[in-house]
Amino acid sequence: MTVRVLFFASLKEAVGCESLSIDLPEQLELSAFIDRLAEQLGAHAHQALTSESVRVAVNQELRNGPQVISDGDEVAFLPPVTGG
Amino acid sequence: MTVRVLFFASLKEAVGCESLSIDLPEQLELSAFIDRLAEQLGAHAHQALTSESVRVAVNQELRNGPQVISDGDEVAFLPPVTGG
Amino acid sequence: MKLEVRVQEADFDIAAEYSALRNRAGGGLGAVATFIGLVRDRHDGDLVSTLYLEHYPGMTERSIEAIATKAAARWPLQDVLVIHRVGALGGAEQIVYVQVASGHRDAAFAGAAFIMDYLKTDAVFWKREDRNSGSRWIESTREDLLRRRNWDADPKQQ
Amino acid sequence: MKLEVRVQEADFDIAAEYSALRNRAGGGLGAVATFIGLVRDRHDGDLVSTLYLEHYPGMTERSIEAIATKAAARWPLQDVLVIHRVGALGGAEQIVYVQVASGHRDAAFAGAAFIMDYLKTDAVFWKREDRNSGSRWIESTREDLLRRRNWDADPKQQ
Repeated sequence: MTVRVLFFASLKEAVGCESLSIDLPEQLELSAFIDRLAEQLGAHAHQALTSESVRVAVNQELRNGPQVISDGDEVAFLPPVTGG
Repeated sequence: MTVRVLFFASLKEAVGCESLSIDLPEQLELSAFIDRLAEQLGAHAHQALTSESVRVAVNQELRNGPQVISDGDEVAFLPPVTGG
Repeated sequence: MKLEVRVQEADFDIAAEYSALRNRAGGGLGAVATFIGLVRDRHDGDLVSTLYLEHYPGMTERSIEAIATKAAARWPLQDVLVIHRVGALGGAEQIVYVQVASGHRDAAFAGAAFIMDYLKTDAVFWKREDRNSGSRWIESTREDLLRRRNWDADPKQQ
Repeated sequence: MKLEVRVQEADFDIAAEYSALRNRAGGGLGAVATFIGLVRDRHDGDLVSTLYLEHYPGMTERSIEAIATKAAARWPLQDVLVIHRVGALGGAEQIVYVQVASGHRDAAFAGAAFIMDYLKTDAVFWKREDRNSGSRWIESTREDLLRRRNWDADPKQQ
């Protein structure tokens, strides 16, 4: 299964990547998914992506509760928005 | 002495006149001046011009207190403004 | 502060006014709030064929300048333009334009809203509505007077 | 209500937008309130050479539509247009345009001010300021958050 991942603004700079596609053997819970991402991007990415101020959108919907990442999902990591 | 007189909006229709120049032998207090105007315009004008809602501007300044009308003055009778 | 008031029969072109504002302000502009009033073609379901506005040249302009000056004393406004039309206006025609520039959006919005509220009660205009059912001079509405009184009562309202 | 949101790199032409509004509304328009935000060329006295705006295509548009829909639930709005630019913007450039049409001026003013206040806190944008002294991502100001909270606290505020 393939998942598309996006990083925005300061987070993009922190993890050193704008977007990536990742192949997973199976569905993963969000925290396990972030662990898997950090293996690829480095330990600094783990810290950045699990910061309390970072919100996660799956398929462009902000998530609050537990979240399973599945095939074809678009997962975006958003630093606090600045507004228009 | 000559005084220029203007009537606006509904008051213009009530007195049947838009503007006039009036020659006076001497300065007049406002109420005497209105009496003099009514001689020219008719009794209905007296009632219209002394209505409580009518304001008088002399040389484009609204008057509150007693007012003497003098040579060269522009006297305007204003019904309540509607605003823009 | 730059302040300009125009009372005219001719229609106005908001694009030209906004463009002139940007030219004279250079890079210092942060926020521009504008308001355009248009003649509604209906009133209580009745077709309004013409709205007729009368003014007192000189005094009317000064009554509007006084309103804009009051707004500028209350909020940091950079540039205020008020254009008001007079004469016979048909349905859908533009009647009033207020353009307020400030460094900050709340000052621009508050200034424009304040000017419109005071225009409705204090500006020296008389309006006549010519409908199917006849012609009548309009009076300020109670609503307009209350709205103006709100600004008077609460000098901190923004 | 007609609602349109555009997020684009290109500049916008307020004259064309206003003219399109008048064409589609016909004679039914009474009041149009607009707001134009421009990039200030200075911040705390420091020259801002470029403001850079990033967005999340799709999600950003929907975040703005949600704000406009909230405004339309609160006031009787006829037509709402929001244009927001993204990418690199220089000093004095236009950045945001809000155009709200209503039958009544207070609804038009309140709708436009409400949309701007929520845009400042809730719209999905990230801004970076590139100054002489370096580059930094901006955060929402405390002032902006308080201003939005005022609307939440007082549903009757107009």
